[in-house]
Amino acid sequence: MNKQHNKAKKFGMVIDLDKCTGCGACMVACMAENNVPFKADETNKLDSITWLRVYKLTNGKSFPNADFCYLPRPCMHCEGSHGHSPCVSVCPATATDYSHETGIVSQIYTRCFGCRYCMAACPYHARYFNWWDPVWPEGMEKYLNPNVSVRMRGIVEKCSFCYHRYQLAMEKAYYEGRREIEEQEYQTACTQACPAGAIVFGDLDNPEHAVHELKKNPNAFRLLERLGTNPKVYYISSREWVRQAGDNYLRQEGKSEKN
Amino acid sequence: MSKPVDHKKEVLGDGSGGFAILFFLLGLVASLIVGWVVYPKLLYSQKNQPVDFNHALHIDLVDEGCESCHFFREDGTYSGVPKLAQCIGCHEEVQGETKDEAIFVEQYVKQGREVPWLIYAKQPDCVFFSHVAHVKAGGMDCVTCHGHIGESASLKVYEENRITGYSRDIWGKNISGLKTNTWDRMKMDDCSECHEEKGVNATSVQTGKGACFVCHK
Amino acid sequence: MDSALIPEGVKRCSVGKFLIFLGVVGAVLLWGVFAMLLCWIKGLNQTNMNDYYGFALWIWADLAVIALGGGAFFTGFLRYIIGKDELKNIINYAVLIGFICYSSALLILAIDIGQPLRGWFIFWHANVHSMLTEVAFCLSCYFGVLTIEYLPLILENRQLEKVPFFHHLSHNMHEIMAVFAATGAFLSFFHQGSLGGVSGVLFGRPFGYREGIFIWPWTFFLFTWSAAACGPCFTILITKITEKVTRKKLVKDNVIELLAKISGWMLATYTIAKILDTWYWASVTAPSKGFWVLDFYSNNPFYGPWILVLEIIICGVLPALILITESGRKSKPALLLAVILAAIGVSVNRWVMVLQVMAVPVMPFDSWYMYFPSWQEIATTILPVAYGVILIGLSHRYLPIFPQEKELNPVD
Amino acid sequence: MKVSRRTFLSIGSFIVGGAAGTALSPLPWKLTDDLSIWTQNWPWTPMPERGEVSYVNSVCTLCPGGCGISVRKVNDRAVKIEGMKGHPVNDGGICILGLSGLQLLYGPTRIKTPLKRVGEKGQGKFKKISWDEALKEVAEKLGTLRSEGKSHTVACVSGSACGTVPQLLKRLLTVYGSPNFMSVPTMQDAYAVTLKLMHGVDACPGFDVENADFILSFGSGIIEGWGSTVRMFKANSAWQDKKIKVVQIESRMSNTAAKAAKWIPARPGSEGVLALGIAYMMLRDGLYKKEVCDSAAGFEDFRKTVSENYAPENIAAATGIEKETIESLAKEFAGAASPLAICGRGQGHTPGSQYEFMAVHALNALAGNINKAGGVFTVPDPKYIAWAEPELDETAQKGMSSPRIDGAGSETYPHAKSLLNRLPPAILSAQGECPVQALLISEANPCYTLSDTQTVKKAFAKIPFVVSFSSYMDETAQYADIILPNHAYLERLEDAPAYAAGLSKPVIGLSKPVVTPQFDTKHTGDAVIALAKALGDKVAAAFPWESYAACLEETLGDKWKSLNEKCFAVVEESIEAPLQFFKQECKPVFAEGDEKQYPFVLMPYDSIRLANGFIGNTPFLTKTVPDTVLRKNDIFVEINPKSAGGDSLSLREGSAVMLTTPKGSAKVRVHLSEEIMPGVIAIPRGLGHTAYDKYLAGKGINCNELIGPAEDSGSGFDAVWGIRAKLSSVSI
Repeated sequence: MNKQHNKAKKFGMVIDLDKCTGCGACMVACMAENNVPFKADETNKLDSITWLRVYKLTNGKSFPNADFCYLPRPCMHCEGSHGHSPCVSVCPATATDYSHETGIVSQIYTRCFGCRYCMAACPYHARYFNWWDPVWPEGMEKYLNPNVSVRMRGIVEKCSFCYHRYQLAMEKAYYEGRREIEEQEYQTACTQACPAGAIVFGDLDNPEHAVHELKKNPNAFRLLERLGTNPKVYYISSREWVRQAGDNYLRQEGKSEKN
Repeated sequence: MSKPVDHKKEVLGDGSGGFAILFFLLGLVASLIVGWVVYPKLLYSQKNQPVDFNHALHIDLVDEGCESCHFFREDGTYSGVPKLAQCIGCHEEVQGETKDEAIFVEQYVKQGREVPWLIYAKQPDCVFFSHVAHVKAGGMDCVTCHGHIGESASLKVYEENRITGYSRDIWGKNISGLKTNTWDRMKMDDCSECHEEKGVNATSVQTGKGACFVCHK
Repeated sequence: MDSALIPEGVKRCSVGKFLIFLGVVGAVLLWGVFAMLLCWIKGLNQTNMNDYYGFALWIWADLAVIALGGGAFFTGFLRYIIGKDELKNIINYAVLIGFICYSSALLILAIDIGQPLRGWFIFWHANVHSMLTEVAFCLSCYFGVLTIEYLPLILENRQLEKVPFFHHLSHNMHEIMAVFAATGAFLSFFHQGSLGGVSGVLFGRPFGYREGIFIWPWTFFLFTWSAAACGPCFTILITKITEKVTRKKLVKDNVIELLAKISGWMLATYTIAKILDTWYWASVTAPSKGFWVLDFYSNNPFYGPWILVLEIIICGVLPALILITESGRKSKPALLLAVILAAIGVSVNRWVMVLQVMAVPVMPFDSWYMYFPSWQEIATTILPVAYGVILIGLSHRYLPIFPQEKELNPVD
Repeated sequence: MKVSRRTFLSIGSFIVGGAAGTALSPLPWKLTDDLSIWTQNWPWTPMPERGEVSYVNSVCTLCPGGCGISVRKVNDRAVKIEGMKGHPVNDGGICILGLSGLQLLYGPTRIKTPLKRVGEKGQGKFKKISWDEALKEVAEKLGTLRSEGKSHTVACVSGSACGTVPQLLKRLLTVYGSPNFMSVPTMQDAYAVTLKLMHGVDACPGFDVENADFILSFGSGIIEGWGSTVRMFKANSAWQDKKIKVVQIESRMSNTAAKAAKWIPARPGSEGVLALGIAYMMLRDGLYKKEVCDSAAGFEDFRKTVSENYAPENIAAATGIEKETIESLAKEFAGAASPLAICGRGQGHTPGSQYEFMAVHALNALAGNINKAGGVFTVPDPKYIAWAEPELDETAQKGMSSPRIDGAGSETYPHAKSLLNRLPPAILSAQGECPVQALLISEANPCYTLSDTQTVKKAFAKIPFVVSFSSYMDETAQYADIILPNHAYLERLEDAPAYAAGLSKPVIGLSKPVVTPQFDTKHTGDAVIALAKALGDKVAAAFPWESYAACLEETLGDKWKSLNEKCFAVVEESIEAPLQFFKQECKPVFAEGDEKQYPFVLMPYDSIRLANGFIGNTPFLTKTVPDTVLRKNDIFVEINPKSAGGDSLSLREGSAVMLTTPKGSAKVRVHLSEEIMPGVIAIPRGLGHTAYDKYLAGKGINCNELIGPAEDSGSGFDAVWGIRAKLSSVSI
């Protein structure tokens, strides 16, 4: 039975917020790779599809002690406990799933019927609903990537860690008689594009992959860890206030839990 | 009008029951005919391939079987239906005397136009089907899914579902959705049947079976 | 003109008057249908919903009508299982209201989902881990039960009853109604509960998340409980409104008072449970996720924590107190106030447990956004109300809904 | 009654039977399934065609940065732009604009055929014409002007002066008989003048950011798009790794300031003063490289001027910076092994004041890091274009000897090579006939990018004949009489010299066509050659090439082969650059406007998410703009909460206000921010387009409309960085 299984992996990301410049290249790389549509007015961020969204965090202090930091937020591909991520278990039609092979939370657009329960379940707002039919100006649909399905209106979509790139890398590996791929063979579009080199992607469980060590950085943290979502995206920041901003703390907890 | 109650009894008691059964059967039979015969006829449009093709003839002329024309690219992707470039080697000039050959050479080869083949086994856009995973890694043969098309001398009529745009081969020729051979249908259930049997990447947390992203994009 | 269809021994308004009533409400209904078609044809961009309010007015209306329609299962439970025989005089109406509420809920769901034509996936490709799957199955089954319960009522129409087949069918169905009532009560327990579970299981949303028993969060039981408590209140409320509109007494006071008393005690116990739940959530669950309870309300620019006061004190404790005291039940204005508050209370609870769960920011750098429904959302929410009014109008006119009507309103 | 009841029953039975039969047939079940499949394949939702994947390497020319790109194609469609691995400039990285380039290639703003104006100028109404007609019309007009002896009234505005296409345009003008070739000025021009004055060389600056170990930035948007964007991003990350300190001097906290180890909010416009303040400390404490400076010409004068005028107490009021800060800055700067001071505001798209550039360069000189690792290199101008000197006929000679319209190179402005900012006033102030009778515009959008845009548009409306080579329907193209659309950047073969990006080792790139031209467009190089041939005689003779491609291949000579393979060639040339301290005669540039009437200083700022030059923002880029910058069509002005609560104002987040400057006013919304100095307000560059498509036009305001030019006394460039402004409440 198990001979058909590929080795279990746990793909994840480590994003160095000290390096992240907030330029937004990752957002656009993602949109270009994944056929994310756009409307004439995208200023209402509440219905603007950005699988990877760069948030701006501020330290709340006044001039000249103010400080800010950008935080790119892809889908966290939460593992929860044993793969029961917040969104996966709630989907009534099994349109979203968690695979132990890759640790990726998948979303199947043709299965989804748009109940949006998963969006309610996700505390990261990583899931987006297609309120509108995706429309490209005439001629522009030429750049659409055939490796990623264009989403019809009325369904939920989200970051897939560019899973199609894993599929393609595996195809090449199979062709060459391999069953495993190298770290560099599968990288997400945002990782590849980031001009600051702030995003590192790989198998968190594989000691040969860079993320394996990076996630152990004393300055590493994850978003909303206290909820038990067990996300697979790690952040590194040398600034304490940034690390604090990654989770909720009661006042009496003295903001000292994470230094 | 004097005895309305009697009227009622008469009507309901005698003739009506028989009428009701008769019309019930009429309705039943009519709708069964509509559902089983008329509907499939209406549902599928019939399209002929632009040019006929003789698989049987070609398979004898090539060395590597199906893969001679339906080959893998170096990146592991599958080339699918051959492009003109592969045919030109032999068909620069008209070979043989068939009408289709003449059409092929005159209208396509000489004009450098690709033939708009209708693909029987075309999977929908949401499917990521990896031929290489099945053929190279899984060691499967073509017949399992495609049947004996390689031995055919002529291309069958392409039937297209008017609602979905799918080739009829996806649902299968049998409108009831029943199948006898592995290649009779190409629905998701048919894929998962084999995947379940073989336990292919049964890594889904939700179903314990194959995870969605194994075959979808 | 339609006198042949009207039950014997009761008086109804003229056909003209009735048609005007149908016309007015029908116009509202058509407005709703137009909005519904817009949503189906153009998509959900017709609404003001967004990624922060993916659960909005509709889902609230959905949960609210299901809670308010809870009168059907609970009254049936009391009548057929517990054996409170007096309630036979209001059970018909409770079933009708339940039928309206549940069919409305299904209709709203069909508009609310992004891909209505794929709605059946919830059954075909069901994920058994999802609370919504449980809701869908129980809801549909219970709607079937309600239809079966409503059917004999239709067959009791004066003309239909003349057909012996229908007459016998109706009679036989009445005989086995206890079975359906029991099934309905069982199904309702689960779908009311799983609707509560919808937000209770969201461990990524500390505002809604509740700890619980086995796989069920406490909201599972609280929802069933509150529906059982407030559903009958809604039945009383609608009965009172119907009496006001028809200018007739339709149900005897002792029946109403019995139902009110039971509801009162249900509401009282529910409120206590709700307070305990809120206390545990505020002092244990939320802090463990890093939230002080007022954090959830402080950024809301509109109502802040007052919604908690409204839900628990004004619409929970107060109506419960009125209903469990005899003088409160017997005072008509007090009773009316109590049932209105109870209906509002359960609706507010559903609002909080649906919209707010999704809108309360969880990431420290996220914000509360405000939402106001578009006219299409409002119209489609009013649509089932109009449909309910019409169905009540028709049922009241042509079916013997109120067994005591004849006795209470003798025709000269 | 009898019949109707029977009919009723029969129909009822028929229906029930029919329902039963239907349920037992595949119809309802298959139909339900098919309808859901229909929703999965809606014909109006595009389904990209699958096919063979290939990659084409090229060079991005959306900015002068010179990044290598690798474009993924599926069959003949370009589907994704990625950074080219191993490219000396960007090594796989790519910026946000470069990533969205396919939206330009396939976008709705492309000009699809040659066009001829039919409406009023600027109205944007055109009719399609053929290439033959279009070229003939332009050639005839140029021929007529030439035969009338007005060849010098023809001018050309090019986005850059570097590369074969700008040089072909310049050559055309020369043999035709006009000296009026202009390019769009950037900070590189101010730097070039600085290097000329302080080293006596014709050179571009090369910043060795990879080897510097202390960065003192006077408002340069290191991670906002200054220099070669991706290279600067990579350098910034390397600094983070190596714990190299960046100090950012800027009155608004830009991304660069937020990332910097230290942010010093100096008063806007006082950067040059602060630089000399630091120089004062270095000179006072002997912290400068004596072996380099003491022998340099003019050093004593420089020392004297600085010592007399730039003591910390003298400049405290102007800069708002305390003595201790200046002192420690000077110590840190001078104490570093390879300190580097840079300037050029934001992305450096505007030249800036000569005073400031020279003050900052003086710091580098004092630190002795000119032409040293980690310092500033003087990179000679590119020399690979070595065409034979053209033969000029009499008309051409006469034309070439007439003075330039913009006054560049004249006695007043001896250092500037072209002064585009002086063109509009020259046109508007001329008496009688317009001094520019015909204007050719290539890769430039002055009707959007120049200060005081309304005046620029007025001037352009006065020019009788404007020819645009633009690929996109931009604001300037709307003022054209004839548009000869160029191939878009991924459709054409062209050299892409990255000299203007501050690279310490410049790169010559070869931009290769990725896809075949999508529309009926023509390479500007070919259009220029065709025009020259149509003009005949010696004009034609100066263009012996049969096509632009042939010209390029010949020009690149032995570089052609390797460029064609690799897409880049690194130039390792240096130039001797003796140091001389130029006597500071230049003056700082102040913000226009009366302080009492206009209490605020309005500064435009550059954002990496907003393209603000010749290339209009792509839909993807606009999508990434935060809602604190743009909301629907309203732009937000950033203001410190301390300034927002003034006497008559009580501004809250999102309040609508009227923003008024001496040049104009516009309705904007308020964004309260602690990241900006009180008294300073800021709006982004890159919005407020009136041309292009619905994804860009009408969003926000163009800050250039609110800001007037401020001519630098030293160079003649427009050195404006801000303007005084006031905010007044309006009703929404």
